[in-house]
Amino acid sequence: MSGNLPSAARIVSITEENVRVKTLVLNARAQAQPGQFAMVWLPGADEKPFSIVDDHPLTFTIARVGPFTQQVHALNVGDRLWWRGPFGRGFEIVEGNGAHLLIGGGYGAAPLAFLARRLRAAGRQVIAIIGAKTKAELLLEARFAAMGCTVVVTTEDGSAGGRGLATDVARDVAHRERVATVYACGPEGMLAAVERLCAELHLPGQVSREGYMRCGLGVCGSCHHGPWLVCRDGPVFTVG
Amino acid sequence: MSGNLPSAARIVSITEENVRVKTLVLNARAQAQPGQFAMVWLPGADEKPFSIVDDHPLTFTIARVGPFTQQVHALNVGDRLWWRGPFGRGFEIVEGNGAHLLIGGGYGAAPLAFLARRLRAAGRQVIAIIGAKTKAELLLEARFAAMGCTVVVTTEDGSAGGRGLATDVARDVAHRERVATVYACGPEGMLAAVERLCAELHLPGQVSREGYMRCGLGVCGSCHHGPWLVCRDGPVFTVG
Amino acid sequence: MSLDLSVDLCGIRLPNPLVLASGILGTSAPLLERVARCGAGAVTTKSCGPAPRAGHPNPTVIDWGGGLINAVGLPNPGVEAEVEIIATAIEQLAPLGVPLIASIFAETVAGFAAVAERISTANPDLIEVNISCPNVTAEFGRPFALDPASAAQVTAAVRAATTLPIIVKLSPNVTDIVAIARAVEDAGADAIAAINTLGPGMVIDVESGQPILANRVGGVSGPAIRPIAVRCVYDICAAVSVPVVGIGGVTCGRDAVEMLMAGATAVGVGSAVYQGGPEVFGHIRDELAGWMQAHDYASLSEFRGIAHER
Amino acid sequence: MSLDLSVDLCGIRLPNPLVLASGILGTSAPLLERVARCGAGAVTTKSCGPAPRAGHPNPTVIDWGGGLINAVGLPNPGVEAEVEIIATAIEQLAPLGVPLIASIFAETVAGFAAVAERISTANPDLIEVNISCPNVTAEFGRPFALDPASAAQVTAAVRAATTLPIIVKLSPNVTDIVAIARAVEDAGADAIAAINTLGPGMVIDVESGQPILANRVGGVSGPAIRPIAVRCVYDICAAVSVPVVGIGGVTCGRDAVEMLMAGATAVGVGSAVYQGGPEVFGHIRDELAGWMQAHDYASLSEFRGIAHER
Ligand SMILES: Cc1cc2nc3c(=O)[nH]c(=O)nc-3n(C[C@H](O)[C@H](O)[C@H](O)COP(=O)(O)OP(=O)(O)OC[C@H]3O[C@@H](n4cnc5c(N)ncnc54)[C@H](O)[C@@H]3O)c2cc1C
Ligand SMILES: Cc1cc2nc3c(=O)[nH]c(=O)nc-3n(C[C@H](O)[C@H](O)[C@H](O)COP(=O)(O)OP(=O)(O)OC[C@H]3O[C@@H](n4cnc5c(N)ncnc54)[C@H](O)[C@@H]3O)c2cc1C
Ligand SMILES: Cc1cc2nc3c(=O)[nH]c(=O)nc-3n(C[C@H](O)[C@H](O)[C@H](O)COP(=O)(O)O)c2cc1C
Ligand SMILES: Cc1cc2nc3c(=O)[nH]c(=O)nc-3n(C[C@H](O)[C@H](O)[C@H](O)COP(=O)(O)O)c2cc1C
Ligand code: FES
Ligand code: FES
Repeated sequence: MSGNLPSAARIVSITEENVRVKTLVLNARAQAQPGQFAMVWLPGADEKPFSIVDDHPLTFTIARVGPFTQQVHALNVGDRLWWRGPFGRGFEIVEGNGAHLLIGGGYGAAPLAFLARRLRAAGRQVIAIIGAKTKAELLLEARFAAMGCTVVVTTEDGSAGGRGLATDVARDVAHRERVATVYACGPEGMLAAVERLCAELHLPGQVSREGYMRCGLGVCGSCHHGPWLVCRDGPVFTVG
Repeated sequence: MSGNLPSAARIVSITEENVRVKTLVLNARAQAQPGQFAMVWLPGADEKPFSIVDDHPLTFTIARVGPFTQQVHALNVGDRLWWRGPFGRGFEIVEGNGAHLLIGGGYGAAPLAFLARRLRAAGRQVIAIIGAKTKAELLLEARFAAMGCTVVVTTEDGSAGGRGLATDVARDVAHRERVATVYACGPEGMLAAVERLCAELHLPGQVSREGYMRCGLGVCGSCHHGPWLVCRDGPVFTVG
Repeated sequence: MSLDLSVDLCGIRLPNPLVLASGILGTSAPLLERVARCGAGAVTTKSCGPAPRAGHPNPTVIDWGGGLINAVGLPNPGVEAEVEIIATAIEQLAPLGVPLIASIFAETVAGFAAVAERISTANPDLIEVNISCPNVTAEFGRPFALDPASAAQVTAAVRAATTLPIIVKLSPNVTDIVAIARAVEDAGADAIAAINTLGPGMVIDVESGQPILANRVGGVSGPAIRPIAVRCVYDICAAVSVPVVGIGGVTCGRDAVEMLMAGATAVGVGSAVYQGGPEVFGHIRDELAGWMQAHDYASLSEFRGIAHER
Repeated sequence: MSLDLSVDLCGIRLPNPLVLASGILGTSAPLLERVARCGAGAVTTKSCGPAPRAGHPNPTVIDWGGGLINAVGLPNPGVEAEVEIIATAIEQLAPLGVPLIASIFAETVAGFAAVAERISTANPDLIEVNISCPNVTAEFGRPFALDPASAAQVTAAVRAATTLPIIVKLSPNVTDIVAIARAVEDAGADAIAAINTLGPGMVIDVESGQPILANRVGGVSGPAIRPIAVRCVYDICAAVSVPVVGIGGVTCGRDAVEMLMAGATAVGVGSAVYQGGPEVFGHIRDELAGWMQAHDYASLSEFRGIAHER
């Protein structure tokens, strides 16, 4: 009868990743796969889904986009936040020859950084394509580089790296290098492009989708995507 | 959330032990210590406590004394009865030199037969004193003998064995032989005599008490004996 | 031995007695189809009201240990959009032979009638009238299901608004559920569903000192409520002659058997989807079939209601 | 830091807030003393009526998985014998500083007054008036606690029959528990206890097709009812000004904290004795103390009722 109530954890460090994004490290541990998420709660405010970007210690990378993330950004080291999870299905590390191609759009880079760490620990070659609208919104490039990933940066306005979409860069990479699997996380439009790319190049792919989360438990149906529940059958889905 | 509901079991054999007592073997198993009991249920009738006299297969030895035991005695092989348990604290097999002295009065011989089997399996010397009012009510003497116990029979009317109380026989035995521990099960008067005997001879003893059982779970308080609950702290209590 | 799990619910044939309960996975046609393919004998849509509703803020659903507690707050796209969803779902369910139950709610008696009328145009197999959600309150600020007179009023209004069979869903949170059951039967309910969530309940986070649900209180469901649900179904079945859909805490074949023995015609399954996923319907159905086989039962009617015999 | 777990309940000092709930282990003076030695802050006797009662036949109590379900049927030795038990118990409890609450019931309003008067001669610290047991029914065949008017009648009659402080114990099985709480407060209750068992519920043995309890239905207690109990306590505390003894599903320090945060003055513990034995009182007390220490609380009043703040 112990259930899965939110647990309180203290913030032990806060890193400003860019103008809109902070990484919060908590004094808590989870046992999670990259791509899994947690429901993060602030009593009196709201509870929203965030990817687990490290499980030990538990870490979230949170973009300020609205009321809840605003309140999270206002927290200081020593303050508490609450979480329950991990939920859903994460990325599966696939066998196969070649590079593991990671495509991150916006805060999508966050769960991929967790995946990259696991891939690198397993000795895999990782190419990380980090896309954003503009330079100021680029996320975690340095962290991927420090792990020994090949990092390719691209922005829609060309303010950093090449100008263009992450999926176009991915196509170029896939033509140059042998790719084992594509892993992507980012806005729905980008994911659709990744799906087409995987089909076009006959590459296995895994994409992390968003859905509107209420329960996070696979019952309320609010996160449906076709016959699937993003919170339970996803957020990571196989494509290609 | 699985709880401890009564389970149904089929009767696979019935042995008439004497005019009033039957042994029922069920197609069920338990993991029990001698002295532990189960609540035996017949839907529509009642639910009453009985000692587990073997756990593998589950076996009860039941004296016909009133409405419920009457209904149990009317059952045939292939019929079902229900049980939940094992409950309570059983006999503890004590280290120590000498014979293990078992004193059974009435159906009290039943749980002691289970204990004797465990003691003999552990290579201990067992002396079983089986008492009853009269010859027709003697129980399980042959079973104790077959296990290699020394069996002493006594009846109040002298119709079998010596005439007299089991505790008087026990005193004689204890004067003749070195006794490690006394284990007793039977009517309250006999148990009180056993308690006095243990104190007198400075012998460790364990007695299995009766109490009026409702819940069997240690909550309803109906089986209280001083500050103790027979269903939880007993039925076996240490004396001496 | 041939095994027949089918059920006749108000003239509608269910291939087996397991019904997806309202509010669980009933938000889209593809999801409803998936649940049917997983083994449900009927599926119920998420309760739909006259207009779109956003529902309550999060947290809305929590696993507190004995099951779930929820205050989702009836988010739904409104009846106009729901008609589309139901029409698509019916098409996808038809080849599977799995009927669809459309669940409706409203804030007023007239609202119930209007939603019933509109939803009927999509031609669901049955309509379930949810008068028991803590978020649907009568004039005096309480769910219609808490009072025999208001429960009957809603039932009669819906009865007049549609020719489809109607199931009225009751709340256990009343002093006398049998009185409510009798009232809705008299007012024209073709069937009764029982129970909606228990309580409400409250779970407090002891670190913040705050109730966890944003709505502070919520309905309790899952294994913890099963004995209450079974008793409600037993008592209602003894008092009315319309069929009863028994809902509450069913997670396995044994629990389904228990509901049927209490007298239920069909058995709703909701929170069990949390632990078991949509596949839980197939598992419960197979356990039920296995149990029947082991006990030499060929059809549900052979043991339905036997707990009433002495 | 000094830690004060003590509670003032109607002018009576409890060394800690944990109260042995009625019907659990409260059948003899030595048992009551044992529970006090194990760490209870107060002990309640098994409910006692005007005359001896045998109670229902077995099975009477079952562990169904989420807690217990019981229909013990109020076996008790009658008030004359109970007076002896209480007198002995009080003597044994005095050196421990643990007060005794005498629980009473009756079938009529006058019966309640008579038992209260007689039991007062044994001088218990408080009297708990059990109007909520399904076996104690008013004229119209339902427990007094199911109706504000009958609940108030019993309260007023007991109030007039004794000068001791009285706690009235309520049932959760009502449409509006707050209305009942207000009624008994107005009628002179010094405190309210909530909740008695939930339901009733029913658990069916699927092999025989029979309800397991000989009484067929029984009250549900233990972990499964905790969210309902917490909500009842929260709602009652918001509505009345007398202290509330919060009871239902408490098994650990965290649960006790939750009840206190909902506003309870003291916390009843019943079914937890099944898993934890009488020693559970010491364990819960120590967990509560440990939690307070970890959170820098020196007394219960620092966090009592904080779930009401927003
Ligand atoms: C599986 C998953 C993982 C996520 N991981 C991260 C992450 O690692 N970092 C990060 O910054 N963001 C992540 N998000 C998005 C994050 O949940 C939203 O940014 C957050 O909910 C916004 O809340 P708000 O009140 O600040 O903004 P709002 O103004 O309320 O919402 C802004 C946008 O956020 C999204 N959103 C709002 N509420 C929800 C909800 N309950 N469920 C899903 N989406 C919602 C919607 O697209 C909405 O338009 C993730 C979302 C999902 C579904
Ligand atoms: C721990 C324990 C182990 C037991 N083991 C055995 C055993 O192995 N074999 C055996 O034949 N009998 C055993 N008994 C006694 C058995 O429970 C009673 O014989 C039985 O309950 C009688 O029921 P009845 O309806 O036939 O008779 P009744 O006429 O109802 O009662 C006859 C007598 O049985 C006792 N009794 C009745 N109900 C209960 C109850 N609920 N709890 C305790 N005692 C009760 C009372 O002493 C009563 O006077 C045991 C009792 C206890 C407490
Ligand atoms: C998250 C959630 C949402 C629910 N939404 C609805 C609803 O919209 N309409 C309704 O009639 N019942 C709703 N219910 C109640 C269920 O249909 C069902 O009656 C209840 O949960 C008991 O069944 P269970 O124990 O199998 O879950 C909801 C239950 C849950 C858990
Ligand atoms: C076996 C049993 C017997 C009970 N007997 C009584 C009783 O005599 N009088 C009473 O007021 N409450 C009685 N109750 C109710 C408890 O006092 C308590 O209110 C209820 O069990 C909820 O608390 P819990 O979940 O901690 O058990 C009984 C409960 C159980 C389990
Ligand atoms: S968020 Fe509720 S089903 Fe996915
Ligand atoms: S039989 Fe209930 S406490 Fe022992």
